[in-house]
Amino acid sequence: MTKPKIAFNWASSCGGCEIAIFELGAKIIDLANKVDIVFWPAVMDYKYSDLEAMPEKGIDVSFFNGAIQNSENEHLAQLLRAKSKLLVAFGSCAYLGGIPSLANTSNRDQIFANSYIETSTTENPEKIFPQIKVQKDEGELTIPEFYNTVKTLDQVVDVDYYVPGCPPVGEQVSKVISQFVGGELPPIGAVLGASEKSLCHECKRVRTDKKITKIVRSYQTIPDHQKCLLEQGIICMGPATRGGCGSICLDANMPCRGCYGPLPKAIDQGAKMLSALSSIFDADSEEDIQRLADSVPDPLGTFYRFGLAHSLLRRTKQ
Amino acid sequence: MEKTFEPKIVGFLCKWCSYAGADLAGTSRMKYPPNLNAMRVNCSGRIDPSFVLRALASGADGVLIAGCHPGDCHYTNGNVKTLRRFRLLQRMLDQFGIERERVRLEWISASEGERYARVVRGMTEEIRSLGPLNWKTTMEVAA
Amino acid sequence: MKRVGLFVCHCGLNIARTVDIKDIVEKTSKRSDIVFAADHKYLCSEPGQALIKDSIRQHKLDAIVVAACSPAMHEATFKTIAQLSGLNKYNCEIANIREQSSWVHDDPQKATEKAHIIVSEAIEKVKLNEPLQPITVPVTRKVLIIGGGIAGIRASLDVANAGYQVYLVEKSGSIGGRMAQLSETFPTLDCAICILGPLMVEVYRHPNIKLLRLSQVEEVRGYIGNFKVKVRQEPEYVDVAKCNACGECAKVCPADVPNEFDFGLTWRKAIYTPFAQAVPPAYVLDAKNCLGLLPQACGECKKACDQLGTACMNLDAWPQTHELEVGAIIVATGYELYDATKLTEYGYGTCPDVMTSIEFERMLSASGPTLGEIRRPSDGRVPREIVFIQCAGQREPETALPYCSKICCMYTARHAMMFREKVPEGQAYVFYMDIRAGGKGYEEFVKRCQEERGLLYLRGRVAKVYEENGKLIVKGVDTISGKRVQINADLVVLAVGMIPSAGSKELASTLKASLDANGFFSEAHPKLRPLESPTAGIYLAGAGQAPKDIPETVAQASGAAAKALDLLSSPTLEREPTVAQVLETCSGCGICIPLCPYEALTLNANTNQAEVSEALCEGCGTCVASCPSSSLSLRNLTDQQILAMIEAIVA
Amino acid sequence: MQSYLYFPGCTLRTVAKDYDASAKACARALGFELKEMQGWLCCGAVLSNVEDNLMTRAGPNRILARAQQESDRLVTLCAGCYNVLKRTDLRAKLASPAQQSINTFNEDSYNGRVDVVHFLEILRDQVGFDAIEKAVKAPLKGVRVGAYYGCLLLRPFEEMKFDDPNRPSILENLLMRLGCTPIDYPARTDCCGSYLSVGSSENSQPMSATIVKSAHSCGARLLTVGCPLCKYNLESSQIPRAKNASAEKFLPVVYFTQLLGLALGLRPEELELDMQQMQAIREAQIPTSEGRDRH
Repeated sequence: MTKPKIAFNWASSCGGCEIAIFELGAKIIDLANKVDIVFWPAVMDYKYSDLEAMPEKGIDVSFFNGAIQNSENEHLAQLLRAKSKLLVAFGSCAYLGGIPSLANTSNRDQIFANSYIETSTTENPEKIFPQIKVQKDEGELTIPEFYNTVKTLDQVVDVDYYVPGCPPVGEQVSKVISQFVGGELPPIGAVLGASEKSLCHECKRVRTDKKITKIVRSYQTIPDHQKCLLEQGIICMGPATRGGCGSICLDANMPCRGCYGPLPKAIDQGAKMLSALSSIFDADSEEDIQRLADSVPDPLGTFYRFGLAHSLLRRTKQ
Repeated sequence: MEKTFEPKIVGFLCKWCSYAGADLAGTSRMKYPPNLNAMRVNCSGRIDPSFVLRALASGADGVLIAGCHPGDCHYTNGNVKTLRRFRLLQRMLDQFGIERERVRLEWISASEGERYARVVRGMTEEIRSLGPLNWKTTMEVAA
Repeated sequence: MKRVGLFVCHCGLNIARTVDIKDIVEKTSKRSDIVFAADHKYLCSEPGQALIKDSIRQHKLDAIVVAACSPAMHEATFKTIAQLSGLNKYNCEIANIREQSSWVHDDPQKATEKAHIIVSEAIEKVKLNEPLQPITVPVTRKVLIIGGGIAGIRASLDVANAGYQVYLVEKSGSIGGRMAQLSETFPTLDCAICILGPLMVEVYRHPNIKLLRLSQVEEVRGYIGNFKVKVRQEPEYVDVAKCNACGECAKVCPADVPNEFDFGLTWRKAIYTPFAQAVPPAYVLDAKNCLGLLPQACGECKKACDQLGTACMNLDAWPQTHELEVGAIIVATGYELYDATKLTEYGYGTCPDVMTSIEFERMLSASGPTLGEIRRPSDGRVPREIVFIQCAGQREPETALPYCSKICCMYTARHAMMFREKVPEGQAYVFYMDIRAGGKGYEEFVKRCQEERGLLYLRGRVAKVYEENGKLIVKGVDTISGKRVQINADLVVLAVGMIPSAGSKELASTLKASLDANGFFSEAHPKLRPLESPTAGIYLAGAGQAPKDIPETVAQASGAAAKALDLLSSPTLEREPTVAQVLETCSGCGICIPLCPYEALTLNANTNQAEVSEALCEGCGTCVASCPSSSLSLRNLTDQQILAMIEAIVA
Repeated sequence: MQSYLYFPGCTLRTVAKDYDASAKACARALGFELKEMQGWLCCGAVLSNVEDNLMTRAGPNRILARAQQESDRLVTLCAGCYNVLKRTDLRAKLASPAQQSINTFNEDSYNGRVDVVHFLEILRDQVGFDAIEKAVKAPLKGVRVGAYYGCLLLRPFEEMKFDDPNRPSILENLLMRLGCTPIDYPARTDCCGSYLSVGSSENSQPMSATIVKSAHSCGARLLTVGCPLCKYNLESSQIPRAKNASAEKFLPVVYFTQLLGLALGLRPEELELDMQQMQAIREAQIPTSEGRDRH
């Protein structure tokens, strides 16, 4: 029998998701035996032409990580969609927009101005910006077009499964992959490699009374290892975030940042966390409430750190 | 002669006070613009910020949350929780670039029909002068 | 997929005038999710209800939307019809296209557009409603009555006579309230205390009534049928059971205090009996004005009491808190009078001979400061010219009270008449806006006073009252002759308005009962439910709800009692099942736990999930909105339903 | 120098020049200036507050719309203008449909951003009566003056919120600081007849007459006002008696700003006080035991 054909691709992301696959460690050998990896630019030299050459639906499953921030990302997404039976949004960037989608609080011009002019280390007197096309004697050179708004994978093509995490944790990755290799698959659209309950379910910290009298940032204190961080005034996205990661950040005494994304029934991860957090403000008077609300640093960035592109509003108004 | 922009406003009214207040405005035949459509909820405390974002994302130009005056909540202090959420939500909406006039929290009691009418009038006018929000296109400015 | 039917009401022309009913029916019936749509002139009428019944059967509907007036009006009616037609009543939704469309918009097209949205909101909601059965809870068959005036007294006796336990909570040292202060009552001129006294005694002797004087409601928890009430009782320095009201204690008391029962026109001691007929018939020690209890400064009263052997006094008494469990609460907190010093134009507070009607009432009373004689507070002379100013600070929305206190026309007539009786050579002028004498024998009474006693009624308001060499100059206008008039009077009596008694606001928030714009307790419905507060299980009696006279108060008190008895008549009652529920995805983060005002949410240590007590949950949904994992849901107002309605609005 | 935006109004340009001049003089003496606003026009007098005719309200709205370009506070002297402008501002604050249509009619719309105050309020709240007392150079010892407020300063109370309409005290408080002996008299809050004096003076005359009589019988020898119309009525009601001028029967009327000016040591001509008035003010003094100066 023929081995299932698998592809990995890397769009707008940090590469962490690629590393996550290597977290399989030795397992990657038997993976290699079980499957036939037909495309993996981060690891081996493939040409897009190879991919274009493949038959429609020739690939059994493609794991796509990274958000869609430029025309190349989008082109690859469409290409892989066409060539794959199953397309998996792998990691928080592909699934939720991830850190790159924080660019949606800005726009192309601001970002370019920042990276090609304003940064103190930049020396660019002629104010040269990347051009999509340039005519040179050798011919026309093109580079992908940079988008104003970062999108999730499923905002540009249909996606069959989602794997959250920034990056997805090792054992979840191997679970997921084995699900595809002769394993049972849930109905299309499911989120794989994560729990249906919030992180609090697997968090070992003790919960007593949910009341917030003061917002504390993790660098301002050494939190009590035993107690719920939220109850210590540290904004922990755990309650509004899928579990499955094994609460590794919390074990490191750091609050959850929400990379595993919204819970199955939640309408909007950020809004949900905002609601939960503010509801337990220990304040009743106008002034006290205002004071506590004002003390929450950068609400948008805090509540949508990994999910702005996937959120209800997706980006800020220009 | 180009047609004036008619704001679409979603209203969440507490059924114990503001919704009754709106009814009173009706019973006393007060007139106000039809731009706000009300939804009857048990308590302003039922309002999840997600609802506000959803309304704006799906095309509303404004959202009104109306509850009982502080201290008068039928459920003791549901409205206080509403206020807590609203204050933080306001800050986040600022970051999203959504004008404060578009999302309002008002205390309207069952006996304040006139106030309800005034709030709807005021909000409609303010938002009309702000112009449409149409968030759908905002989200689509891809390239 | 539910089979939904729509019924649109014309409400005569109330809706049909502005909303295009035909258009609603036609467009809506084209919807894929609507099986049947019809309209009727009056859906609440018998034929209208029949139409709904038949169509439900005929078209096998399993959910209906009724587009009509506000749910506050007929939701119950239509839900009942739905139920009678075999639907679960939660499969019926009301679209309020009258109060919130046809009545508030003139432009038919816009009103119709809005009505369309309102209707589709309701359709979206009903599609996702789940059939529910009411939750039944036990009823504590006891009643708490707040206020020992005539209203509280009447209500207590009615409930107690029906065989149920009553707790009667009275703020002051004696029951009796305002009525005990009145000399006579209109229109029959009965002596007020003579008809009130027997009832007060009956309350005191009644086996089913526990009377708590010097007490105030401090905390109310729970819900209809199951209230848990904390009542704080000020220290009972005098043992009510032992005291025989001999009065020896008062004889030796060195502290003199203005007597509030006579509005400071007389004096009392720091240990005193509020008035001769006080119930309980025991003395009261007014700790504020006592020379000192902690540490004891004087103690003469106790010495006197002990010498007599009555030994009913304990100067080391402490306040007590009574924890009561009751099924129903009747609020009979009564009224006070508007502060006349705010009416600067009338000179009350600066001119001693300008007094309020209730002060005058005390002066008329045989047991009052002047033993029934009418005298000027300034110099004790018998006034010759007396001016009564009606509507003093009333019916003045901008500056004072916007409303009419209803009883002033009557008692002013009585006052003027009694003045003429006691001072035959005197002259009484009454400034009035109009005479409001609606009531059995009222009009006749006023006429009699005017004609037989030759009272001078001047229609118009008084501009100002000021003192000029010993006389009160009353400047006003007689709108009938169209002339400005000036009267040099000896005494001026202001008919000031009734206001809710002090503490109503605090009590209202303790009870979670709402107040109206004027601070009176608001009723569930001005016409159809005047005896109930909007908060279930709390009933209203007397002037605490609105100004009214004694007959009305007594009637309302008996009515409220009947309402309470109706509730107590069965050992259980049904509660709305639209409560919060915890979904399996709950991870026990605990955010919701502190948010519930009813302690209906608890964290189950074993399952590590939250739990809702359906008996306690009032269904406000605050916890649902705050649940970060959306693992709480409010029955029949779920997130999905609200989102669907939002889409219906912005679509 | 601290300066306040100032709305004079028509009357202060015609019959009440003395009010305008004396106020400005006092302001300078107290270390601030009244800066006349650009392009002011008639406030429309009491007509402007009628509910049923929006046209009459366009004017005052236009004034405030212009004022808001210059300042967020506007000082008035004429009680009439004060009343009209203050209430116009209040109406503008409640975004009523009426206001909408006025705004669409006027070139600049006005939504109630200007705080309309009376000169007296500046004296009390900004300068402060204590400071004024310190600044007094020539105290008006024992001048028996009856303050007359008139209706427009005080009523409707719920809108003007200027002083207690039945027991006003701001003028008396000021006069006391100037050394005067304010006289309390029953009619001090009666109506002077207002515009009735234009059409049917037979009705307004007796009204003002009672005020003058009441003040006189309580010992006032001088009346002071803050409203040109009141001044006119109170004076004209006395004209018959003024003719056969038996001086002590005649109660002259001056603006409070003129008394203030004198106390601050300003010269009568700066305050546009004529001989007759100065004479009256001197005569209004309670004769001291050793009698008045003989030279």
